Amino acid sequence: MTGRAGVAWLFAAAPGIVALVGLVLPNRARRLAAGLGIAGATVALAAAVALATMGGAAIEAGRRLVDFGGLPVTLTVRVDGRAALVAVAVAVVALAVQVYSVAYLAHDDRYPPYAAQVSLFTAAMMLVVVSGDLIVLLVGWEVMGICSYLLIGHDRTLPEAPRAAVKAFLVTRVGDVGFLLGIALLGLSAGSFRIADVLAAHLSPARLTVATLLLLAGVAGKSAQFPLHTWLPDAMAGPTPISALIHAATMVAAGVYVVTRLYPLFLAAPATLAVLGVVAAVTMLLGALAATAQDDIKRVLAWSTVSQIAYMSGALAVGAAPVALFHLLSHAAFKALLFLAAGCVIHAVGTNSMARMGGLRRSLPVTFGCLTIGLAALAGVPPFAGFWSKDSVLAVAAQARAGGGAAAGWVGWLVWLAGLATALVTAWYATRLWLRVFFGTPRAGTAAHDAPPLMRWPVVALAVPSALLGFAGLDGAFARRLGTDSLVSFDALAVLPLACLVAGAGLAWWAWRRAPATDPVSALGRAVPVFANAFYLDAVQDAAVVRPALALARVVRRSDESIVDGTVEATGHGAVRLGTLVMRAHRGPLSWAAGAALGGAVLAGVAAVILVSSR
Amino acid sequence: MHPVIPYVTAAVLFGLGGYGVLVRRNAVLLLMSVELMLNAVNLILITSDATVAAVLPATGQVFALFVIVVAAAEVGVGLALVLQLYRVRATVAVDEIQLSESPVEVPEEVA
Amino acid sequence: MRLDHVALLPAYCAAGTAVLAFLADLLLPGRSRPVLAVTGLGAVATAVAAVLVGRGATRSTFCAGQVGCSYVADHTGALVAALFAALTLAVVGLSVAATPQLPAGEYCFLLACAMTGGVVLGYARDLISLIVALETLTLPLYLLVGLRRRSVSGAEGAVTFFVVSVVSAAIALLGAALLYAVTGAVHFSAVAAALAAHPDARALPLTGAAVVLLLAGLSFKVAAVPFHAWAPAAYDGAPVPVAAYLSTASKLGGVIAIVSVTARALGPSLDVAGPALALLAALTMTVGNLAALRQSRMVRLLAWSSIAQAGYILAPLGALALARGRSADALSTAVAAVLGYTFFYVILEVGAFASVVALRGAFDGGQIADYRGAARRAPMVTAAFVFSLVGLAGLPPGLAGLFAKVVVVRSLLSGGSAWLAVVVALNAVVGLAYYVRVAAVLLTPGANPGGAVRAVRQWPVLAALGAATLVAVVVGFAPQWVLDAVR
Amino acid sequence: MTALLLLTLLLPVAGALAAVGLHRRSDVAGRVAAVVASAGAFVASVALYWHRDGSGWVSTGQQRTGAPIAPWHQIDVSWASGLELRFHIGIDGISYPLVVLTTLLTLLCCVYTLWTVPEGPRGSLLAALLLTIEVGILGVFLALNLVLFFVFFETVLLPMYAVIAAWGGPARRAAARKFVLYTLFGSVLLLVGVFLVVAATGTAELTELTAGGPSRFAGTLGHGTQVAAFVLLALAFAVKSPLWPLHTWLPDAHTEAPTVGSVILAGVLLKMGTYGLLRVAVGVLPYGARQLAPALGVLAVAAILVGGLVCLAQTELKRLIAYSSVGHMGFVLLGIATLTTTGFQAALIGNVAHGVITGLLFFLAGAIKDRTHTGDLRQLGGLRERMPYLSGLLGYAAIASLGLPGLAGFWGEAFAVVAALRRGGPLWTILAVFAALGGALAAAYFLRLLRHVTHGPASPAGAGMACPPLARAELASWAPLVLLALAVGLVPALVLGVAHDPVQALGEVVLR
Amino acid sequence: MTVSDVLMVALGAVAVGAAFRVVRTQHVVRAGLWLVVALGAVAALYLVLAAELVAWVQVLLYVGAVVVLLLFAVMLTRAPIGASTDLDRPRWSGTLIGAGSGLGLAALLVDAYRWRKVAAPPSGTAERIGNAVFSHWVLPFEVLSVLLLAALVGAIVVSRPDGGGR
Repeated sequence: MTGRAGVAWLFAAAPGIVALVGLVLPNRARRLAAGLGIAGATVALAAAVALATMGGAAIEAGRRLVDFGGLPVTLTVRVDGRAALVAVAVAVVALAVQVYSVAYLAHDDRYPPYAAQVSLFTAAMMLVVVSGDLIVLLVGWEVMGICSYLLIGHDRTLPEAPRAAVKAFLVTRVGDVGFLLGIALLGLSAGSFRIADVLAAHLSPARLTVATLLLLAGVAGKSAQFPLHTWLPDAMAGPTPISALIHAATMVAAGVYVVTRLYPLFLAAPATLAVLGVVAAVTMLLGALAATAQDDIKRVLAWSTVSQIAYMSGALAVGAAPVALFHLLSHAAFKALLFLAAGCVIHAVGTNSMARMGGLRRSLPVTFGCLTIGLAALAGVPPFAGFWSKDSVLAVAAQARAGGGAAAGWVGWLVWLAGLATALVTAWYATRLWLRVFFGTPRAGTAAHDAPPLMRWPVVALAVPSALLGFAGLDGAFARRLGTDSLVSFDALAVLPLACLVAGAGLAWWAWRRAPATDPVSALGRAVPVFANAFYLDAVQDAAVVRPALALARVVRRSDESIVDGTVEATGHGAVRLGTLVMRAHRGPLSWAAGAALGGAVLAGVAAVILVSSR
Repeated sequence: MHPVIPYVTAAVLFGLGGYGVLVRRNAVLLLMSVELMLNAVNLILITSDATVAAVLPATGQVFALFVIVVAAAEVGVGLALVLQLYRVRATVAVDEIQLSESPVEVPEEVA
Repeated sequence: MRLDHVALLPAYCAAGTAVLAFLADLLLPGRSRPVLAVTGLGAVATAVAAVLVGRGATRSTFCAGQVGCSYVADHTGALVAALFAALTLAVVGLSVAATPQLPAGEYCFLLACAMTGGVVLGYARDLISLIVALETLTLPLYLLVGLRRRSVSGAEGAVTFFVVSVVSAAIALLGAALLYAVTGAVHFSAVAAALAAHPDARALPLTGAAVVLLLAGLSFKVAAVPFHAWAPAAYDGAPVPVAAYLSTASKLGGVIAIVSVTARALGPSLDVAGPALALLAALTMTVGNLAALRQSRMVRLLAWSSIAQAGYILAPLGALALARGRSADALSTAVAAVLGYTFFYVILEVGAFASVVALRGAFDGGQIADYRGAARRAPMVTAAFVFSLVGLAGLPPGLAGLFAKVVVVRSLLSGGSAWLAVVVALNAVVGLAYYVRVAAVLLTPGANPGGAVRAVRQWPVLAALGAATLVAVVVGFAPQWVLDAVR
Repeated sequence: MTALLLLTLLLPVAGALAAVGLHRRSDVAGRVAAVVASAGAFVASVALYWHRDGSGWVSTGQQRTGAPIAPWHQIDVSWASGLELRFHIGIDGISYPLVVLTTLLTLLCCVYTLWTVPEGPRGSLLAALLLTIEVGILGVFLALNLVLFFVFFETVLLPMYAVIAAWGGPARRAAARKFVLYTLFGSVLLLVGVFLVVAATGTAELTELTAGGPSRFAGTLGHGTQVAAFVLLALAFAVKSPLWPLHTWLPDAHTEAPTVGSVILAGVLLKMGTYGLLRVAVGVLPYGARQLAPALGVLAVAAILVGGLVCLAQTELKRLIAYSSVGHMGFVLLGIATLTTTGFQAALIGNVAHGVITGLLFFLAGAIKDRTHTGDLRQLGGLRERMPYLSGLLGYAAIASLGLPGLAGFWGEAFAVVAALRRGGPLWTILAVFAALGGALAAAYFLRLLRHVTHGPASPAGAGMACPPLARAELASWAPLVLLALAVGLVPALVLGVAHDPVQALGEVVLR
Repeated sequence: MTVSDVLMVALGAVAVGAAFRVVRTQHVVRAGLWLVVALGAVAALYLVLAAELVAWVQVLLYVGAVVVLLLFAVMLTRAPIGASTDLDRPRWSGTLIGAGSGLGLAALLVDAYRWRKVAAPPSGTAERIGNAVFSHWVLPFEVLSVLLLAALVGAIVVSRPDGGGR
């Protein structure tokens, strides 16, 4: 194993080991736990940065872990420019979250397991990032799921937390059924689970389409794409830093990342890309519209994540993986910033509800500044990061409208139109949030003030890339790391997103202006409850999947107990009953015994005679 | 001579003896019926000597002799037992002798 | 005619034991121990004689020229004779608990007479000797069952036993007579030769009936269904040591008679005998096991279980129902399996009855519920009892019983009778249901309402129990000894 | 090294005898003797790894021996030639992990018993019975003679019955009866099946029977016999494993059994069924296996789904875990049913993983029930407030059990699915899909369990109860399982490395 | 039909008729007397079949001893001398089995022997039978002695009145 491969392993190993140590720490070892968590993330960051800056050829090294009847599973590291950059993003966010959490959860009495779980989460994501073997990738993939479960359920004061945690894991797990099957199909076709081997294998188009569609199920689950997006908004029950972690760099990004990892396969399966395009378009609008009507500040951000990830999916659907990754990176930066800043707000006012915020720009100047940068990036205001990446996505979609690329022309149209519409809505809800939280009259009872330094600094640090990362897209070296020559291209159509931005922001401002005390969303009228409940898809899911499954479970249990076990018990009782019958038959006088003997002999004789005669 | 005549006689005797064993309540009468059955066997044995080319001559008659003696011993013992039963129960009605304890008791647990 | 007195030595010893027991009682009136000791010694002598004679070459006597011999002292016969003697010895040991209430002299005399019948039975090679020996084995047992004075259940049991026995004897005799009428022979070898030589005689329905009636009459001794109904009543009415004798030695006699007749005389007519035996075996084990599920008295449960065991014993012969099972090879395998199973069975059964005597005395097996708390009162005896029961169920640690089942199933499958093997197997499950119930009661601690466990402390009883258990353990680990012995 | 083999088997015997012998004089001494003996057996079994022929721990996959059973060490003594019974024991890569698992779990149970004795007769008797069960299980894993295999297979029945009936919960009698009768039903079919094979081939030596595959006994072991014998053996092993719909003894037995009984029962006793299916049924009767594999596969997937669904509606803690065992063993059986080397490997590691994880789960469930005196999920709740470590461990075990990658449970389940897909064809593809869905179901019911027991509000019933912290005995007996679940999850070659060659050879026999 | 056939038919009829009375009569004592008739007729049949010794043993042992024993037993058990109404159990099963066995056996024998004619066997004089017994059948003879002894002792010990010391 080369030295660079060793460094790559460090991405995952450092937080992983820290996590294992942290899990067995006693609850009172709070400082040690925090230190360990930060150290782990720091080491991972250092390694990632080192590898990202070192450049050079892609690394592919590994050894056999185990062999399942000729199907080897290898512990392979496969790091290229993309992986290194994503790893940096993951590490940055993880470090920020670790530092932030120290202050945010200052009064939590179970900090060590929390910090360890965050480290484990980081390690799992890193494993997904660096693994060159699909099975090992799956390990990281699922460990992330369970970490999200643990962390979302961390807050024991929230009654909805356990439910949300279970939901998060289960919904993604359902998608993972497809993911596992897809991996299995690919591995079986290639005779190996190494990504390199899988990519090199020749698969029939049908098989490829099936496999990639199955993978897509898992991706949809992890990346919260329609129809498996329902877990993400509920996951807000977790502590805010966890939301940042999940939304920015780990869980939801993993899905998109894995698609780029296996992108040649997807490119060869246009049907899958078309499905992905439809999913992306639906999710984009769905998420954005749902975000408009939320009152919980974190839920607004959560729905925005759904919508933003759909941009990445859209880019993937039209055949532009580098652009998707570009948006992933910029989204990682600004979404982490948004959540952590929102955490500062929540920390300050003690509630998630925007109805009880307002006018906070004076009391929280730092937070105000940072959140403004974040929202601007989200809405795509030039020159913040989101502007460049989102524009790139729309540009590649516009190019794809002509067809002839990886995807069909209609997919390009669909993604492009949906993207434009979403840009408008995004601008609208970002403006609404900004206005509702920081402007108008204060609605909070207590005097709010800026967060402590440990919380403030990560936010400030994250504001930097949120503001500036977009310019990296202009850099050729950066683009080449992501696998393309240039990420950003301007043409006449680039005006359209800006127009949408202005229109959306203007509409929101106009609505707020009219009645600063009321929520601008009331302008939407009767659509509000529909949006607020995200088109009632939760209820649909509940009625179509959860309830039938539980009903089926009850039926199966009852029939298992009454029919299957009932048969067994009946056999036992039947034997005893037969015994009773036998004994009843023997309840006779002595003559009965003699009669049985004589009668038996007669019968035996008759039988023998028949036997002999029939010979 | 036609051996089928004593054979059929024996068969009917055996059947009557069996009938008696099953129908008679009095133990002594039951014993008498048993004697009829054993006599039927003897009659068959004796007749066989006439119908079959025995490897050892007169085996049937010898067999019959043994059967008679065994039967006598059985009757002696049987009567002794019947008398003992009469002493302890003051009856010789065999259908008052139950084969199973009554009522059949139900063990507590089942499979 | 010259008699081979060496060959007859075991029979002499057995008969001598009877006479000596009687004399001992005359000389030492009122004292039971010496009489029992003399009987025990006689049984030992019989066993030793049987073993010594059996170790030599096969000896025949009472021969009728070319026709065949009535008495053949081969090593199977020696095994049977030794087994009879050993069982008698064990029962004599158990009887120590009974003789205060029973007339020891007559008791031992009758026991020794029965032993004489059994010893001769193993050697007998003609129908007359076989039936006379069988009657000699049986007749003293009616008396032993009814020997207890003022016991209603004893008298009833004796009469029941007697009546069914006499009827069955009549059936067996009828079968034998018809067989003679068809073949003109009573020596086994001559019967087989005659049947083989005359296919037309074999094709006669009368022959089929004769064969079946003979076997039916003999099955009474093993208490096979439907000739079984006497057993629970007789066992329960009899003193427990006598019940032990009935369920072991007497049953052994029936087995030997059936095997002897089937293998030596009916060879050419096995196509009739085989299905009959298969049916008999299947019916017997099923009815016995099902009925045993519903027993509440210990001795009755053991009686029904011994009926079921009779089914297992006869099962290997059921393999003869199929043509594949009727080769000479399969026949000898089946016979060896029957004897092997019987061997394992009698040892375990003696252990079980000895435990009953040790826990409850010689006269009343009592309700099963009465045994609650036995483990505390008499842990070793209880352990031996549980061991025997588990062995009868055919499970480790009762390896003897396990191998017994294995022997049966193996021989059945060698003969191609898989269906009967499955019946045996399923019956083993039913069997375990009641054995385990009894074992659980024995091991259940807790108050014993009537204080019904009256542990017997006489050493011969415990010695008999110990010896039976020891032998069961030893043959459990060395089943090959048994398999070699019965081959 | 054959001495070690014998020692592995005899030390528990000696320990059991010592424990019984000492139980009247000093209960504690008896239990200590049991611990010493089981520790000795564990050490001996681990040491069996060394001084063997063949490859290193992690096989390169290149070298292969011809025979599916190439024991590292063996002892072969005639026992009863009339029954084709030889005392022929040996160990190879397929049995080694199970043997070590058995000795380990027994050791842990004995250690646990050292401090904690359930209500009932003396603890040293319980320890003695555990050791007796260990002998039976080890014998099954070590036996290279079919009849010997059967003898050991039967050995475990009554001791386990006694453990349930004497130390179990309120309905122990009925549960123990059901256990012993149902599983005896299985083993008598095994008896018939074994002798069907023996009668046809004239030998009971597994090495011979599996050696040449179908060719060697082509004349004697006809297709009809193979199918009939396979049905019998498969039924026998299906009862033991247990396979739906022959599983209903398991929930009752687990619910009533004492903690250590449940651990042994789930941890290793069930493995006798799957091991037997792989080694005996499939190995000896490849034709029969091929004929009946689809049926077996369908039932296995049915077990996965039914087990999962019943768990989803289950309200009793130990019953839930028991039904989850049904599901997990379904994966193992599915692996075997695919008749691919991938499936066999999956089954082997699934076996070990299930033993470790479910053993741990039952330990934890027992600890919870001991403290709260209830197993009703609706009355438990808020455990993480009152017993953070216990609930943390329960969470860990549950997560391991639901097949989280990185922990032991994952490999068996995932690769059973892979193996089914590998088998190809519509049936097996559908089975793979349903099995994978069953995996999601496992997540659903385990998270439901956690939501009830650890998360959620503290139940009013348990709130006032004193909850002693974890005892040393508990930690000592759980820690190895916790570590193993992780270690096997991270390095599956711990289990599969040694099994590679024999599985490969077995696969060749089966697929020939 | 020869003379012996006529005799056999006549004696057989007597035997069967008497046996029928034995199992059907309502007088216990009469049953014993009818038994004498039946056994005597069978003994006569033996004579026709040239089994002299057996015939005389039958007369001596059965008619002489057994029947007397049975009548003693009737007296000792205080059976009513006159007709009784409760001597029989419900008789359908007995009829079925008795008729089945008797008629079935008869059918088998008829099937086997038809109307075949055989020569009368040589006379079974005491000398011939004695020879046969003591040349070929010593073993059962000896065993029978044990049997008889056991029966004797057993019958005595069982019938011995109570309070005999033990």
